[in-house]
Amino acid sequence: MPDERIYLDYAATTPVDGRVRAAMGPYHSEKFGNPSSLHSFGQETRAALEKAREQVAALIGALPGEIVFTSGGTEADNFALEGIAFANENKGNHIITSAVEHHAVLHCCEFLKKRGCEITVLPVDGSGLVSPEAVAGALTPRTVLVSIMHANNEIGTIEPVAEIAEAIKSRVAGRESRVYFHTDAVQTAGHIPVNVNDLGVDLLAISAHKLYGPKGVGCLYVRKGTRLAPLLHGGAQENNRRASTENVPGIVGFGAAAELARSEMAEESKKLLPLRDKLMNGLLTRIPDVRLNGHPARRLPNNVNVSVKYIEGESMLLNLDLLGIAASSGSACTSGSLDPSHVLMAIGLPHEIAHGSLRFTLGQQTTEAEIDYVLEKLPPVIEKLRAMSPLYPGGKK
Amino acid sequence: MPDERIYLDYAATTPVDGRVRAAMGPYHSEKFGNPSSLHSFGQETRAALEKAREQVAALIGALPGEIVFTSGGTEADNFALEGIAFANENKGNHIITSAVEHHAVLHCCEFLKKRGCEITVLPVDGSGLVSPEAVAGALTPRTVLVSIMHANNEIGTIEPVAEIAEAIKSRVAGRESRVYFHTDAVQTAGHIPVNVNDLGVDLLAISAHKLYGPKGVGCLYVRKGTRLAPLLHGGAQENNRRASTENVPGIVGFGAAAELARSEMAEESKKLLPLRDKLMNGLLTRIPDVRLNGHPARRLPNNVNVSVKYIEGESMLLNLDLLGIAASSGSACTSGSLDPSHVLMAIGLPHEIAHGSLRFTLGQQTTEAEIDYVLEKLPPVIEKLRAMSPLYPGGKK
Amino acid sequence: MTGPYSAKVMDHFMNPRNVGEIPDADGVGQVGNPVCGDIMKMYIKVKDKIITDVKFQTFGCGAAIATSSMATELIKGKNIDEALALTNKAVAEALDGLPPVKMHCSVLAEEAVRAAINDYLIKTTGQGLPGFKPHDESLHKEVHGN
Amino acid sequence: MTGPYSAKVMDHFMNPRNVGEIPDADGVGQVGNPVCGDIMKMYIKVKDKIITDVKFQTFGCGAAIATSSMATELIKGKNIDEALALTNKAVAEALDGLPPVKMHCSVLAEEAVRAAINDYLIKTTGQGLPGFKPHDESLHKEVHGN
Ligand SMILES: Cc1ncc(COP(=O)(O)O)c(C=O)c1O
Ligand SMILES: Cc1ncc(COP(=O)(O)O)c(C=O)c1O
Repeated sequence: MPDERIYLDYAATTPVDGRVRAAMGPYHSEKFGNPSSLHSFGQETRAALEKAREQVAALIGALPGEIVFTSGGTEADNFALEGIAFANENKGNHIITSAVEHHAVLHCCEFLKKRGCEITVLPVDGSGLVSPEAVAGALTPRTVLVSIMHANNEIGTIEPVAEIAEAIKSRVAGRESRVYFHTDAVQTAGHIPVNVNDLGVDLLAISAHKLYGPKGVGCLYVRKGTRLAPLLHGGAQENNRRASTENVPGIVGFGAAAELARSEMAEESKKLLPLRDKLMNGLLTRIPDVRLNGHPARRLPNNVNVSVKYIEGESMLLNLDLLGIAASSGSACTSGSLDPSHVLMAIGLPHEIAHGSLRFTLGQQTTEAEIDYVLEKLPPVIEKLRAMSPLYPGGKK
Repeated sequence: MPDERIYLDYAATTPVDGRVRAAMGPYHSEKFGNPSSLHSFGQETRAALEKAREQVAALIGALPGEIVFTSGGTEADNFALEGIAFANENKGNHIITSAVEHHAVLHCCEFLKKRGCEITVLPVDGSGLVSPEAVAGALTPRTVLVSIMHANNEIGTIEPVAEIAEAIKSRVAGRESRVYFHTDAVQTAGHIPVNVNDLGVDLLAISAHKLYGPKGVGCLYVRKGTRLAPLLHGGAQENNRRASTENVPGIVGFGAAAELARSEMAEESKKLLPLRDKLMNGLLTRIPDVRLNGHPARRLPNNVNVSVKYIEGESMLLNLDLLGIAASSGSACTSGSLDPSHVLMAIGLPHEIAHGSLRFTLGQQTTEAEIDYVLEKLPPVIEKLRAMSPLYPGGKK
Repeated sequence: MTGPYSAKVMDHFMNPRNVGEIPDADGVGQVGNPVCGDIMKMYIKVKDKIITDVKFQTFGCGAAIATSSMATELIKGKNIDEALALTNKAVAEALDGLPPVKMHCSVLAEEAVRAAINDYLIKTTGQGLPGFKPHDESLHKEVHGN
Repeated sequence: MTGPYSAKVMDHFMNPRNVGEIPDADGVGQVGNPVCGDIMKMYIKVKDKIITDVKFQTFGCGAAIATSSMATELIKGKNIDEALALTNKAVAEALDGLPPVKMHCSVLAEEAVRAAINDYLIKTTGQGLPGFKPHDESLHKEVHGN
């Protein structure tokens, strides 16, 4: 095992960047006032909040006033969906989404369904892509919201969000009431360029801990003029859009992380792409019966997702963990849930193939030596497990 | 002005205790794994989460499994109300609360009212107390939830929560479906003894930043067997009760703060009570036409709330701030809202008296010298402002 | 740190000009009400249509006091028509701006000036400003939305 | 750090006992299915009602492999009645416990043993275990709730 453990699960969460942590430092115990307070303790944290709002807005080409800070990506997604649904009941009750969305979207849709919404869950193709025409075709006069993620967290496929926005726009042209468009950009913001105007979205969710910021903070971008009901009810914070004393250090950290991402994202992509391709091609060529999940080209620069036939994901992960390698799997067995990843099912994988998936997601600290180490250590693990498997034809006499 | 600014707004928020910050330290950049991850990075943060859960549970006499971490007090209150309302629709739709609750409760009740709930808002007496008999009297066969705060954040009045629990219990004895009882303990947890069994509550909200923990984290205590729907929909975190990647450093800090509070709370009360009384009596005796708001005896050990006749709160706060003293007011003018505090109105104050309120809340760093400084500096400020006031009889010729 | 206000607002708040009463005022106007937490009372002395002296008393927040003070400064020595031309925006601008939630204070200051002049006109000519409505709940509703 | 498992589970997972096939097995049982991600196949050799040899093949998670391994250890050398008395709880306990979501793996291991013995009994006596249902969707539903 190398001296250091190898972390290849950046899509699950990232370490807080040292510079981000430094920015947060003073806001725990020294500059600790409640931003709603009139006095100097409150005014200094209010100023810090507003600076962070500008930093986050700048990352996605938004106005600072369009950023509402939340407790993370899940709250941002829930806020977008429930906020639009509850505020626009008089216009309609239909929501369109896709089968590969994060549970923060899909489970919220189930909640809304119980509360009277009609939900259309669009299928995806074998690489995980949503079709813009299918979105347009699903629109009804009662549609109030379309929610399609920017890139998928498991298989890394980047959805044609701008094209979907166009398709919606041309289909509803002339219609009186609006169809809002939300995108979950939790996996893209800070990693690939995200611009709310280029994407043509009205709402967009980000989670700070996916871009070297702190856990427990995120935001929802809300285009000016969007009718959105609050999700958290209480005080007048966030311009009456999100009650609760602001997580000042978290928000300051989010702001700092957004600013760093803006200037360093291109560089990081450039570094990660060849490493990703080395890992991806290495796995596909060195190990028999391995398939790539997700789109080969429209793909996050840090995501490798493969299915290893005849064996199950958790058993690979445990072996890798003992070798000092941290990765992830879409197998039900890792999550405590009992079905394999809905994403892998949605792209048409049979159950046993879905159970055998492995996801490696690369980031700031990833080195070529780490990739080499994985490519060296994984094949024997797979051989060992296959030798145990009743499904493995190589093992049959 | 003294060298250091004087912070007397601990009810708004508290600085993070140095020891809490130290506990959080490693969880930003070193131990940063997602607690849902199977690998060692995830397992080490999962263990930290569970330790914090035990620490928080111990503070309130609960089982660790009864603690659901949230993003703060507001989310905990909203979770309790919406969670009970949505999960128990087949039992009833009636909620009882009081006129002095925090907006996190009252505004959430308004939301639920729009969604078909019936809300009874009970009045309070002149000192802010809710009557247990009134609660019992308001129960109907369709009541599913009673929500009465443990202590009021503005006037410091401690509500008779245990007596209310008793009154509910004896009134609904023999009834088939349950009436759940929620209390907002945001101002009491960590400051006065809070025990969920002594209080007889099923749900209880805490916010870490009110007890020297970090902002952006809190919890809802949920008694075993309580039917509660999730507020945030998504992943399976918090035993399927609250989706979203856990705010690990925040939760670790909350745990550490809870543990410190448990051992130091008695001592802090003992220190603060005489300081509170000195300030309270000093204001009442040194300045004419000042009244105490809230109950004189059933009162938080750190809360002083007075109304200063003939003048308005914000103008006092600004003067105090320039003298280095941070306090708060229930005047509409401080909050950007336009009505004075609903709490001060609920205890029957006329508008102009409500507008003239000042709240000082004491804490860890408060010294007698600070109290003396306030008692020295405030009277001339009041005199100056009264001299400007068209309402001040002393100023009339 | 001075709260949400400009230095000019804070100056006029901490050192308000023209505070007080004019016992033999030629016109007195009071606007606002305790419900919204702002009451302004303005006294003027007028000679040859010129406002020769002006004083105010205000119950209210920092912005209420600062806008009162600034309004008195802006009309002192002006003739009545000039004073009537004073807008709330002009008051706010002279203070280097006000937070949005505090703009209603500048409305009150403008109204206080008009109320004092109206009172003066009634006393001297028997007839007030055409269309002048003394400040009441209707303004309260107008500026506060409800 | 070894994930959510006990040291015993990890030992049986990383160093599973009795892995493989028995080409001339006297009984073979397979339980589980790809939907839930666990398939266990168990082979036994029986002599004079004693299980003289046992081997397994498992597709599944760490707990599935560890419970298979432990089950083989627990029945090896035992007579058939003793092996039939093996409960899933006993397997889990022998492993120093399993996380609650993984208890279904121990159920599968128990079922695999019964399936192999059932197969042996049918082959030798023409009659299987009374009431024995080969593992199918019904067990899947039972252990997974749906
Ligand atoms: C695509 C996507 N959406 C939403 C979320 C939820 O974010 P969070 O866990 O910060 O609430 C995640 C990550 O967990 C994600 O990958
Ligand atoms: C009594 C009470 N309830 C709820 C809250 C809301 O807590 P938070 O701001 O952490 O969401 C507060 C404080 O703001 C409070 O004092």
